[in-house]
Amino acid sequence: MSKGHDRLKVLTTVGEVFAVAIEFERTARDFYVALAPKVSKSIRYLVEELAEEEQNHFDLFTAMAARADMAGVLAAEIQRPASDRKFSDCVHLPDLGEHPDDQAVLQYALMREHAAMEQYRALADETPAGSLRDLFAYLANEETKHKNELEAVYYDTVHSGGV
Amino acid sequence: MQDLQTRLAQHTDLGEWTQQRADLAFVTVAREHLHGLLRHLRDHEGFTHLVLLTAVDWLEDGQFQLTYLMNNRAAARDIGVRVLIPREGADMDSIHDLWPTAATYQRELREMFGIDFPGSPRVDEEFILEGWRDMPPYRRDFDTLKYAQEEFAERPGRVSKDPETHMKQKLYPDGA
Amino acid sequence: MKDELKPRIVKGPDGIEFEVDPLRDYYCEASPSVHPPVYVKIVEDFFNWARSESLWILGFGTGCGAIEMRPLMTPRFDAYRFGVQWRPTPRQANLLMISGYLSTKTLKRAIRSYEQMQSPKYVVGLGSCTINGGMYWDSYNTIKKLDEYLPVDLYIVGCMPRPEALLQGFEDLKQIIRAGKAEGANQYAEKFEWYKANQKKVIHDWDMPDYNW
Amino acid sequence: MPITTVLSPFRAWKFLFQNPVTVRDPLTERPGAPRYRGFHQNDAEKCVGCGTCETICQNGAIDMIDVGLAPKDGDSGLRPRIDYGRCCWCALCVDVCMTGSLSMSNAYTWTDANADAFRFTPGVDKKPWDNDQLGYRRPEGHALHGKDRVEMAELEPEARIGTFDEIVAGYDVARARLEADRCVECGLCVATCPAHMAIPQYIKAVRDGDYERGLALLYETNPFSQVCGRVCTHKCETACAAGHEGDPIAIRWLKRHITDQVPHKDYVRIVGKPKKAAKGEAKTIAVVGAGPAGLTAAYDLARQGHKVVVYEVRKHPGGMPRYGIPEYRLPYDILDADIDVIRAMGVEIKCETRVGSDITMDELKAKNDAVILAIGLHLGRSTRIPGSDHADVRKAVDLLRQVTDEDPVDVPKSLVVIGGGNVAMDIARTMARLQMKAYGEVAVTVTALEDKAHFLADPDEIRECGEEGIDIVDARGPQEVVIDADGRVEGLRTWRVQSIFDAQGRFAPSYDESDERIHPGDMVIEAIGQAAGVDMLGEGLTEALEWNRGRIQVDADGRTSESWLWAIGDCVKGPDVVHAVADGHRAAKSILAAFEGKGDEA
Amino acid sequence: MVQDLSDRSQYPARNRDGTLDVDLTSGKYLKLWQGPNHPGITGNMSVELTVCGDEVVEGKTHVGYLHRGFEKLMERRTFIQCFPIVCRICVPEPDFNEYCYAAAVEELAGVEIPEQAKWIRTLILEMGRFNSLMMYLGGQSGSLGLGVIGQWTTYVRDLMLDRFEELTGARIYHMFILPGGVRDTLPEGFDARMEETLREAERTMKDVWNVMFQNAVFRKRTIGVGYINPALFDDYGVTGPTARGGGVAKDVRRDQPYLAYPDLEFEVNVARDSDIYSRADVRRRDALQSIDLIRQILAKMPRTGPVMAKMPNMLHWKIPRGETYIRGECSRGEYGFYVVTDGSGYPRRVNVRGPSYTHAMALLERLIVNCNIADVAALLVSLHTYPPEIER
Repeated sequence: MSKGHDRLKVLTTVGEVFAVAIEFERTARDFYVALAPKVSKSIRYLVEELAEEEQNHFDLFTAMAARADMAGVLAAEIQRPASDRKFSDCVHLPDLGEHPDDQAVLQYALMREHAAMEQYRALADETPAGSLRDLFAYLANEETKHKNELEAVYYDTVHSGGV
Repeated sequence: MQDLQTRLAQHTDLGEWTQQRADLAFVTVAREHLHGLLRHLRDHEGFTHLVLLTAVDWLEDGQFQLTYLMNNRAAARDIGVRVLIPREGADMDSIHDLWPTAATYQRELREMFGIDFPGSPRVDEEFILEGWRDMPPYRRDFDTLKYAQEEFAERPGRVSKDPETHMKQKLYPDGA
Repeated sequence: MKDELKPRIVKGPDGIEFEVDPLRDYYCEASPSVHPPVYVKIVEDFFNWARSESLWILGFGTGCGAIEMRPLMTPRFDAYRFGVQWRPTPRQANLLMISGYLSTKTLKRAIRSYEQMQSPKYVVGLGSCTINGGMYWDSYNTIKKLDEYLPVDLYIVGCMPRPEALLQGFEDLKQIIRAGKAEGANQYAEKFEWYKANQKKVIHDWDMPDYNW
Repeated sequence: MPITTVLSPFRAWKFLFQNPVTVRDPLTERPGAPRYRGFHQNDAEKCVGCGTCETICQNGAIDMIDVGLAPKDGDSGLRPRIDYGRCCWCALCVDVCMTGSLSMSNAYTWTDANADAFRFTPGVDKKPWDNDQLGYRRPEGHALHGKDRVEMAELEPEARIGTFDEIVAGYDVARARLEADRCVECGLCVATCPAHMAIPQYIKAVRDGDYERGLALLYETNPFSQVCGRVCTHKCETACAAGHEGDPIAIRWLKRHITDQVPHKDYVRIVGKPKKAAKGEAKTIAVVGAGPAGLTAAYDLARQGHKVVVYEVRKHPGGMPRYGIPEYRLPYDILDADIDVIRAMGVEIKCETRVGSDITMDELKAKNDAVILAIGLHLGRSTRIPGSDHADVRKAVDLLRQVTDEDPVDVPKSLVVIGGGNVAMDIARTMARLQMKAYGEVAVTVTALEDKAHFLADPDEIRECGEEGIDIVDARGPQEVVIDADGRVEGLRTWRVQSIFDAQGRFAPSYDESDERIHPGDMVIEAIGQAAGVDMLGEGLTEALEWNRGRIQVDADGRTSESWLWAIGDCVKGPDVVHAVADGHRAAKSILAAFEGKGDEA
Repeated sequence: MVQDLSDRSQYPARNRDGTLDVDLTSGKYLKLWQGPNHPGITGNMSVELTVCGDEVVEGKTHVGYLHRGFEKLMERRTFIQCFPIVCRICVPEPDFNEYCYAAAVEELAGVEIPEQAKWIRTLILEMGRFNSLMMYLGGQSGSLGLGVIGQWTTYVRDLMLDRFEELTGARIYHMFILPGGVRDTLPEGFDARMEETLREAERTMKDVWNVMFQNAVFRKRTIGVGYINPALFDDYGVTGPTARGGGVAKDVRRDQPYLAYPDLEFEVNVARDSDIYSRADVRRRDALQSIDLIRQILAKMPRTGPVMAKMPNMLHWKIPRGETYIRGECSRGEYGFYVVTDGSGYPRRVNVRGPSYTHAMALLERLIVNCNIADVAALLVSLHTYPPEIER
């Protein structure tokens, strides 16, 4: 397949990207909020923290999309990155079972953050230098930080190493 | 010094014999044999040099050990003669007739241990101490630190902390 | 009290008998008195300068520190060039160096020597032992704080202090004297009772008058 | 007299023509020799305030004083102050200094009219000679106490690999005395020991050969002395002052030595009988979990005359020391001996009783004046990498338990362990022994995320693994359990770990995907960590309790938000035997205080 | 030429209690205190003289002015804590205490010290002997008004103290010989500087010979004065140069060799007249011998290997029950430590046997009778006494 053909298939707009992102964070937040009462109180703090974090991101993205100076940018067409599929999949919620344990919750959260991070990084890479690229880079960075936080929690919880 | 031990045993009732070095032995004798043994050692065995005369306080046993150390220069050997005497009312026969210099040692023992040597010249004169009123200071039951603290003023203002206790106070005062 | 110190009738070579009370007759009993500074300050300053430049030490080796005095008396360190010299008798000396620990027996002699010295006179404590007992802190026979018994103008630390440290001490003492702060002898007179009480507490056979001048 | 004797003295006149030998400026021209023992210097940073200088000073010239430094592990915060009204400049304090912080400058001049001026804290009070380069430093190799640890006899690798016999022999009396002799009794270790054991005192008992006194001292603070004597994490040894310029004292081995020297039959006599509680004063306490924490609390409470029942789900009491620590490190009879003493105090242990099903927490609450939760960390964590749900992917804790209970284990010909902690080493070495017995050869690979420099396991464990033919591959991140076409485990696929810590120093491995390896093995064992099984609490209690990041929230004494319930040990503090013991003491103390203060309300 | 003058027959009779029958009120006798604060006394001690005219009829030595109670203090110090304190027992030659004490506890504890330490100990002892003898020569000549010798010998002694300082880290109390060995090895360049010091010392010794020993006044006042009958040596425990001045070749270094002395070549210095001059001359030759021995030691000593034996923790070092006596030949005679241990961490008893103890007490009191007042100081110095070792 030629590169040109690929490119035609994968074009999307910034507005679309943003919409998916906001949806991504919203569903995640709702998912965690709904999950919280279901998990044991002993690990509820994890779910609550995650919900809060997602809420923050949701707020951030919403605020950005609403800014007047974003209007032009949102309409711009960009390449759809290879990671898009994975990212979009994340919007669909998994079934963690009736009483998921901390590790399951963390693994799911990690997977989501990883997908988001890759998505934005790919977008940034594909976009020519400019304010739009900076925006994606910023988002990618946000998600990376979040993922790193989660990883630390994950290793702390799971890989304690034993006596 | 095996030979010496054998010879002396024929002459005197010897107590415990301790061979400390090839050239140094200690032997315990009863106080009544001491004078004769020392004279014999001096006159017949060549132990002409009285190296020292001193006492050891075995407070726990209620005894003083007197040690008479003698040297035979020609044979390059020493013998220490030990005599155990009761601490209570301690006294001992003087040997200043054998060695005039022993009088000095006996004066010191009189003063520092409270062991009397009747007949020894100037044995009751003050020797080292002056105006001493307490018990003889070389006795084990004399506590020099306590005496010093009561008698002499120390410079105040000293405090010291024990590391273990200090850490306990600071880090886990209730012991847990 | 020793026999020779007891009052007695003595027959002189001329055959005349007379009574002798050694403690009264052989000593002067007058207590020490405070010497006020001279009326004019400049004169007092001059006196102090003169005093500071002629430190005459009583050659009384009271303890081990005395051994470091000898290098000072000899050419290598030559303390004489700094106005310091040693005198055999208290009458000619104005500086008493307490060279380390003082046994109570020596303390008695040191007090006598000090009291026989001419005012203004100074005391320097040599080594740790004079400060807080030094390594004989638990000894039954040495004093721990020299300043309880004699007024000390300066301490030189060390065990024992080197000749160089002693020279430094002399220089510092000179400064103190020049500044008019070497008031040990006056202090001794002022707090005479206190000093005597301390002295008598540790010298059990006190068989001399209170002041041995 | 010959005339020459009159003339001869005149030869002295030649000195008239010689240069004088006088030192021109003695105050500045003559610094002390390079070795001169002048005034003290102390590197206050390096000093740990152990007070050994004070101990050796025959002049009582040194005080350990508080200079405002906060005490911390291995540093009392005190610093030596020297009284120059006492010092004799013998430099024994410099010779004995445990860290080498104390030294002497070559300065020697200090005069003052004030006798009180001659006290100072070197390194804290500024002095002109603080930075002098010359002066007495302890000569190389000159030491007043032994620097090197006394070796302990242990089984050779060939002899130990085929059996579960204990590896280390323990010190014999002569060696123990030699090792105990090195201790300077500073006591810095006591604060670091979670149980605050009387370490200097029991080491002294070893020196004196008074083992009964030693044992009594041990039991004052630790009823698991035999266990701790073998498997304690010995943090005390990192605080040991001797470790600064030599090997720290083998505190753990000396503790073990005491317990080895006293016949077990004498233990109860030495420890003494428990108190009899006054009539009506005796309370009943339930302890969940017969591990070190729970049993320690039970021991303390029983010694005060209270009735304690311990509920244990397994066949035997002991908790992790029995089910987690292999026999070659901690023989079962040793553990049993410790537990026997605890039983002798009147503690009742009900084994094979599962709280939550056989008896509920509510029932315990109702029947007892206080309940202690000491459930440990018995759930093995899984990596949950692809393939990890295969039947031949096992968790280390489960497998160790199986071995302890002598349940049959299918020993694979080769296996891979995931994990770099002591549990990983334990399971690797346990399986290696079983392999040796079954096949006569060892084929165990341990893969760990950490590189060798950051290994969690004890260096001794790593060394001994190597000796026993276990292959440790460091810095490998597990990615997948490889399963062959027949559905059998084939091995473990790993990536190389590039770095294990992120910029903030947190644990967050990053991988080099290009460096991929497959470690062959018929079985994969996960030994990456453990969790507490808190299901037994029941939903109601779980909701009622306050939690803190996945663990039950407790106060300093282990009391939970429910006033009748204490939670102690690994399940709240993380894994460590001696911490568990310390926790047990604290909880017992807190419970006793609660009984005193509030009567039945607790 | 010489005769025993210590014949009491023509002097006052003794009372029944042994005291001299002297009536001080008669005007015939006078009591004179020489010391403690007196230029004619060695250190802080005193001699109570009863004189008739300018002749002494009785002399009593008084000591205790320097008593610190070492033997008591050591009983409450651990074995290592005794190490700094022992040297203070004798100020001018402190190292002998360190050696005797260390050797005694080493013997009782069964410690063998390394070879190099043995040699360094020997070196230090010889340096100390030299220093002590320098003090003696200055004192002996000074006691007769010949002050210049002291000026010279104090200077060479000081040069030797510089060597002490660079080797041991201190001038007077070296605290270098501790149980188990010595603290450190020789510093770099020590040999060359020592050689320089020794050359200076030899030059001074020549001057001392010319100005002191070849001096008519000195000879006149010392030859035939202060005679000790060699027959009395054993009665009064006379050792060292004092005995050797009377023809008895008593020298522990030869009689019962210790440390590195078996490997060193030296002749025991002896003189025959047993008067002040003979004793001074023996000591002068001893000083020269020390110079030679120091050279020999530096040439022969091993420079490698440890200087400390492997020791247990000094903080709680216990020594099994036992007793021993260690002697050595110090500049004044036989110096020894009698140490008794009882299995604890503290010495049970330490008794220091210093030569001054016998020389300055009983012997002096015997010799001083009949002596001219002016010769008392010379006689006393010629016995080479250091009071601190008498009373400790």
